[in-house]
Amino acid sequence: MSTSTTTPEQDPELHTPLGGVPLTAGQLPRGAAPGMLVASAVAGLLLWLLAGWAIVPCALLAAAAYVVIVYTWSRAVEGPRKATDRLVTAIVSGAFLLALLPLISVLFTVVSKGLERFDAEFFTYSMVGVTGEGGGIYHAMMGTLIITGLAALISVPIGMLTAIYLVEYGRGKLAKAITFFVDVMTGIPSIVAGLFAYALFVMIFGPGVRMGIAGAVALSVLMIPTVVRSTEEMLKLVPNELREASYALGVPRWRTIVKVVLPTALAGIATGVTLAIARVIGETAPLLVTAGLTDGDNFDPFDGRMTTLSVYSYYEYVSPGLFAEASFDRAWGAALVLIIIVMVLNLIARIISKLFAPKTR
Amino acid sequence: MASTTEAPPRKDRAPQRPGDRIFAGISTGSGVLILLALAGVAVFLVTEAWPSLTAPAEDIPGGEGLALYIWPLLFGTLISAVLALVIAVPLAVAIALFITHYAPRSIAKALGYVIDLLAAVPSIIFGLWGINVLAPVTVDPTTWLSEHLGWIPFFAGPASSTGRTMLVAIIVLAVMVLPIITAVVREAFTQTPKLHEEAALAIGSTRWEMIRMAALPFARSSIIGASMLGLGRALGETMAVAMVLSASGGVSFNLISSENPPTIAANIALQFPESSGIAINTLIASGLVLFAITLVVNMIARAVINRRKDFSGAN
Amino acid sequence: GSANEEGASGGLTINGAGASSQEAAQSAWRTGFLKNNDGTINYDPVGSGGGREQFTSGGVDFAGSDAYLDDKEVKAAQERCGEGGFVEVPAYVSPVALITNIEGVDSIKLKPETIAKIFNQKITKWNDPEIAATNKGVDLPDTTIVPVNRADESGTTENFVEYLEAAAPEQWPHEVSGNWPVEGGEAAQGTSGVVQAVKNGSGTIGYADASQAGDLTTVEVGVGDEFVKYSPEAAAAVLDVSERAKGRGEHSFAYDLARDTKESGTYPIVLVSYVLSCTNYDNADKAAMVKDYFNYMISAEGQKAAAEQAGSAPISDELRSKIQPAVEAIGSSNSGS
Amino acid sequence: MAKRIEVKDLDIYYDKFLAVQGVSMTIQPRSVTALIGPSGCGKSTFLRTLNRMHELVPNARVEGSIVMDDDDLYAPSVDPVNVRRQIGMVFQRANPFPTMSIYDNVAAGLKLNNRRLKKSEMDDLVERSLKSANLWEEVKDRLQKPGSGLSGGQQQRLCIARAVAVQPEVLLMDEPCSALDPISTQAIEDLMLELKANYTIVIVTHNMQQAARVSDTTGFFNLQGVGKPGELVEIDETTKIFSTPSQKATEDYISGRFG
Amino acid sequence: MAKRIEVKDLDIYYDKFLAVQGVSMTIQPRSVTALIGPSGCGKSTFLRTLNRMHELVPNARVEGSIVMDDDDLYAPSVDPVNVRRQIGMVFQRANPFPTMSIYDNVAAGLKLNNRRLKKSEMDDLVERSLKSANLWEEVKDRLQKPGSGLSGGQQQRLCIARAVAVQPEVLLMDEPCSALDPISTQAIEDLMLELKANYTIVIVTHNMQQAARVSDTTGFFNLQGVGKPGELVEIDETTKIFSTPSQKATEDYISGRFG
Ligand SMILES: Nc1ncnc2c1ncn2[C@@H]1O[C@H](COP(=O)(O)OP(=O)(O)OP(=O)(O)O)[C@@H](O)[C@H]1O
Ligand SMILES: Nc1ncnc2c1ncn2[C@@H]1O[C@H](COP(=O)(O)OP(=O)(O)OP(=O)(O)O)[C@@H](O)[C@H]1O
Ligand SMILES: [Mg+2]
Ligand SMILES: [Mg+2]
Repeated sequence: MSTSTTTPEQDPELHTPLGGVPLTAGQLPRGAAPGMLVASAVAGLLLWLLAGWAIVPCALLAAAAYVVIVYTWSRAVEGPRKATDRLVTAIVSGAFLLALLPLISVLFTVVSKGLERFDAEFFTYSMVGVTGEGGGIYHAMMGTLIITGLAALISVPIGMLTAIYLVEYGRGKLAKAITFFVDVMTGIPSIVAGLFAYALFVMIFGPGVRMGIAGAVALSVLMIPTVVRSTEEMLKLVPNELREASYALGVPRWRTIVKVVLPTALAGIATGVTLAIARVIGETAPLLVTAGLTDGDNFDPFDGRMTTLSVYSYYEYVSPGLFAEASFDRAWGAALVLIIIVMVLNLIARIISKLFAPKTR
Repeated sequence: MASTTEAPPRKDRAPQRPGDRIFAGISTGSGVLILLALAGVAVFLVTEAWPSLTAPAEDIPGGEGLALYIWPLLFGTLISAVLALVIAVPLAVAIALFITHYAPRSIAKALGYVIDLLAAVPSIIFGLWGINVLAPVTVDPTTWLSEHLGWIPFFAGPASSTGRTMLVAIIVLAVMVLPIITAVVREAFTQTPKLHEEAALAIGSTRWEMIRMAALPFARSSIIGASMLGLGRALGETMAVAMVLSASGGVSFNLISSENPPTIAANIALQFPESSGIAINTLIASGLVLFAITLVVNMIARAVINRRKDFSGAN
Repeated sequence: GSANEEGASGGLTINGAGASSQEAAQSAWRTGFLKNNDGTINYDPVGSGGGREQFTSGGVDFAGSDAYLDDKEVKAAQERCGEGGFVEVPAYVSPVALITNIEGVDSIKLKPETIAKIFNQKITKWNDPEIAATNKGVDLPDTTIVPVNRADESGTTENFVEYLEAAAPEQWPHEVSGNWPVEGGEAAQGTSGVVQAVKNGSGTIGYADASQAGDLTTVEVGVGDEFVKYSPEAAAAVLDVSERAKGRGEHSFAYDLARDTKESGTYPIVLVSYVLSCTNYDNADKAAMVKDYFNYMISAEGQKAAAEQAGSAPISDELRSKIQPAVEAIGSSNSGS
Repeated sequence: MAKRIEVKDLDIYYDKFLAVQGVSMTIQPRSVTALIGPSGCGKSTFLRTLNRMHELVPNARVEGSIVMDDDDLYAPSVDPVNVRRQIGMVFQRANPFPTMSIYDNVAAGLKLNNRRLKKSEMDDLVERSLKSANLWEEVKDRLQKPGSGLSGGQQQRLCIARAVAVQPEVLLMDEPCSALDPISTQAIEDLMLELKANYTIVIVTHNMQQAARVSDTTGFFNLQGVGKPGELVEIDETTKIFSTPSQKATEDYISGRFG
Repeated sequence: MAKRIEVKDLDIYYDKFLAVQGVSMTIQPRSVTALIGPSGCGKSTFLRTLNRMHELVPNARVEGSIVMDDDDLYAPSVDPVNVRRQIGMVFQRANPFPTMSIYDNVAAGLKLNNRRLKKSEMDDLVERSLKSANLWEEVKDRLQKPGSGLSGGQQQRLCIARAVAVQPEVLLMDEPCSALDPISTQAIEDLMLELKANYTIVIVTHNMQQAARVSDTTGFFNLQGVGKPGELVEIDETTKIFSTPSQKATEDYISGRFG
């Protein structure tokens, strides 16, 4: 054989197994971890109920106790690697629970206060001629849908195409500049975006201009960077292997992007787009200076003032007059509707991405 | 029989079919459009800010000149955004991990949805929640902190009696950016190739080691990207901070007193409506500074990402 | 939406913008006015500064402002409105209440000097002898005083600070502006923010539109030798003892309020908010509508509506008769056509 | 129909790293050309330059010329997409589209290019392609399942079916049979012999017997040493290479017959 | 040291699809067991159940028992991490970590188990692992480059080096040489023969000659037909299988000698 030169040299050390721990040795007893969890939770509860401590330190203490005990016990019995694994598991799950706290708290607040005004009038009437109690959000609901819809119509294509440019075409200075400035764009304060859009429309239509589309433009300035960034990240995760497979079939680049790359990244892109919408749908300041505020229905984004839910909610809250209760109820109700709208959008995005997503996992 | 000569010989270097050229054209166009829009914003900012840049110091609100006016704002902006990110990023990564790698498969999707709900909450609601729910809750703990850990500059105290502190603003900001970061990172984690996860597990990694070996490096660029997105949001967040923060002080690391530096965006929202003349120019100038800050921060982040470009997970 | 009447489509639209303090009152006026008139009225509560800016640049037909126009703005307004100049009348008067949240205390009297010292953070305990001196028989606790001020620039702050400067110049050395001049208090956004902060804190004291005071304890303010609790009548009375600012055109009724009045039965901490319009509009119908609307705003009926909705203090008949001619001056040079 | 490919003085770079140097050869139409050589010598790299896939790697470059019939593939006026339409490729690592069903994977070449066929024609084409890759029997009941749920060998055959379905004029195959069992290997070899009546076929293989069985011409690539670029040592009729190679290196490599 | 693995009545499912049915066999310690069979018959699937990789596929299940020495691998008290730590695996499709350098790819497993390894020791082990996978010469100058910039065969060898570096007691290899040239194949085969002195080795291969050369025992998997589950038809000493198999199916498969 002529291959003797490349034959690996003798290597006794490598060629003996390291020998590991027995498969069953070093295991915490079954149910040890959940048991400990329950025990710490109970201890925390006792501290809270019996010793009369505040709930937060009790919970923290219980969590810390659980983590420490499980970690040290596991370290002693199962070794450091397994212990670290358990530690991370505890931390990760804890982080999730921790994140649920504000969520539950916020939702509870909004739902409990917002449900007050979930009646037919609320959804079918505007605020024309309403003082004190009553009144509805129909005009604001439609305004929100129209303005946010327009903003999405502007920013989703622009944002996605830009992301495509950055990932698929972009080389050189232009791409660098765009990447960079898109990042910068994420930091524009919303009011500045509003003032910018206002200034732009004043140049075209003269002073005092208020129209839905101006609001949509302002929102687009805020939305685009989120769309670009999240889409870009998702496109970058698509394996090059797939692009090559497609190119090798003689598929032009743009078709590869449209038919292979985008569908693969679709779930992520849909999430990104809903995030972007959620980001802007609750804006107030930029909309007030561009789209204004009105009591009545106006569904023409190219003429006259339009109210959106967030602006509506904000001003019901900050200048309630003497009938504060009624006003606050309307404010919270509008906020709840806003959340529901985003939820529905999110759901739609998920359905879309489910329909087109890779069928692998 | 199609032949390569079908396309007439052209002089340009990279011949492309019409579809490609159109597509490349419009996608480049969109990018350029963004640049133009941004240039527009920049021009707008500069022209509007200009009078305050050239105005004598005593005309600027506060009477001590532009730099001294903006400096506390800048400080407040940075400290709130950075600390919010310090809280949010690890939490977001942990949550994304929990959803993708720890939670039982059957409920993982639902959990993701639950977190996305947080993203659906508009700023003013976070503001209201911050004032009504979160701030009162923090009063006792911060009092305790100022009494026992007062030697740490962050907790110097005296604790605010209403809880409308920088700490609360930071927490609110963290909660606001959390779902954004989580969503992007979560998608990255779900995209981690099975092949690489299996490779890691097959050499005897625990779940966490597998995550460190395969999932985290793969999602690295996404984590940074998502954090940048979150940072932008935190830097630019207006209403929630304006509502929550008791901004009545100057530069201070003290997070739990009622004397806090305002943030640039919130300050604009607070002062803009009733301002006129040079005061407005000054506010816009502070917006310009925010713009510049975002620029610098992102420059740094980009540099970090590009350093390990070759090691991209897409290969 | 079908239930809504014609709205935008029926008749004329006039647009206004300005002070957010007027928003509730504007809503009441709008509603009341449109009961008997056609058309649409919009009011964007973008803030006084924005309102004045948009008014002088011709962006809106009328504006609301917590402060009267300064000299530069007067010129701009005259330029915009042309020949006849502009109309500037006080239409919204609102008492500013001092609200407190002190455990076990449900009535408290404070002299202007004491108020100034409290907000200047010279007096820091509720049981300070100076406070005790005017509150015999009240069990004042030994808690720290937490003064709450507006974080945003506002007419309320400006009026309150003006009051402090006029009524207690020794104790209040700060310059007057819409920005709170003292560092270190608790700052909160908007009236509702201040109310919220006062409510949530302990030992707090703040200033806010009286309509939002709710069930918080309000301070009786020392005027001369007596202590006055805020009331609409007491607040509106201030305008009657105040001087009209000079040299601003015949239709401008800007008042420098007599904050230091000793007049019995006046409540000196008030926010006076103006409405602005031109005397001349190209469009005769618009002119008529603006005029009618302004007339309604200052009418007894309009003032009553605002009082019921927004908790403002109706202006006195005496004042109304003074400013009526200014409103009557609104018209159109094209009225013939 | 089938094309002759003329390669002249080809240098292939990854950024600054010269991976393959000075390759000149003629690939005959209506024949099978096999490329053999040790791992890492640049066979895949060379193969990928033939249909301009190489330039997709960032900073990768090619110097020299590749002429197909009379067209320089790297001429500025040539659209790489057209090149790839005519020169199909099967990759070393199977890469079915995870977003697509098995059926769509095979139809991908047509569908992605928006060439519309009648449903029945398409079905027919898919079936024929899968049959020629010897996969039909195994997947006919689950054509709508994702392609990633297949075994390694099945994925490889799926990729072959996908490449065959677009009927290119030249077919490049990078170790098409490496993941296949003898039966499938036989089927693919049969396919190659069938196709060569009309197509030009280039395969990379580590399997000398396979090269000997199916190819008409064999090229041997080698490295001078570590870090040196790969070179085409010898190319000749297969029978000649496997009986009386003119180079010592070739003989050494061949004589260690494995596989 | 090396472990014996006892498989009994193993049924392997992908969700509802029964992929492999009723496998019983004994894998001897200190020997090489080869698994052969047509594509799609479940060799990889079976191999992946041996170190509990199979359960990573969503909804995948296993019924039956696998006992290593005296421990049931699927007992509830057994930690799959420990199983995989002792039973290493090389996958059919090379899967180096794209985010790591070549060095780190090999060191990845080492770092897990002996944290306190000195830099020099680590270097040493990496070098020796790469050498035994016959890759050292080719990559020693670019250890810090990403693993994805290697040729197909190099990637495969990198994965072998990575698996060997952690020194497991059992080594499962799914077609480890399919992407390799004869020289590297020889090197890997040598490695297997060396390792078997201390390790238990199971390989899947399509190459009968390779099975004949390196294995002591050979198992033949087959399918009854399309859609039917794969089965272990016969397992016996390699010499016996390749000379006088007891089953007709085995003989048919073997006799169509290819490869
Ligand atoms: N993830 C999966 N989901 C569903 N079915 C699968 C999956 N992976 C493999 N299969 C099916 O299980 C059967 C056995 O596949 P396996 O990969 O074990 O075959 P194999 O013997 O390794 O074949 P090859 O030699 O081609 O690699 C095949 O019919 C295959 O289609
Ligand atoms: N993307 C890349 N970037 C940098 N170098 C590369 C890249 N791909 C391959 N190389 C290097 O180029 C050389 C040739 O690689 P190539 O893939 O062509 O080898 P090969 O002959 O196909 O080997 P094998 O038989 O192992 O597949 C190798 O040294 C390899 O490490
Ligand atoms: Mg190769
Ligand atoms: Mg297999």
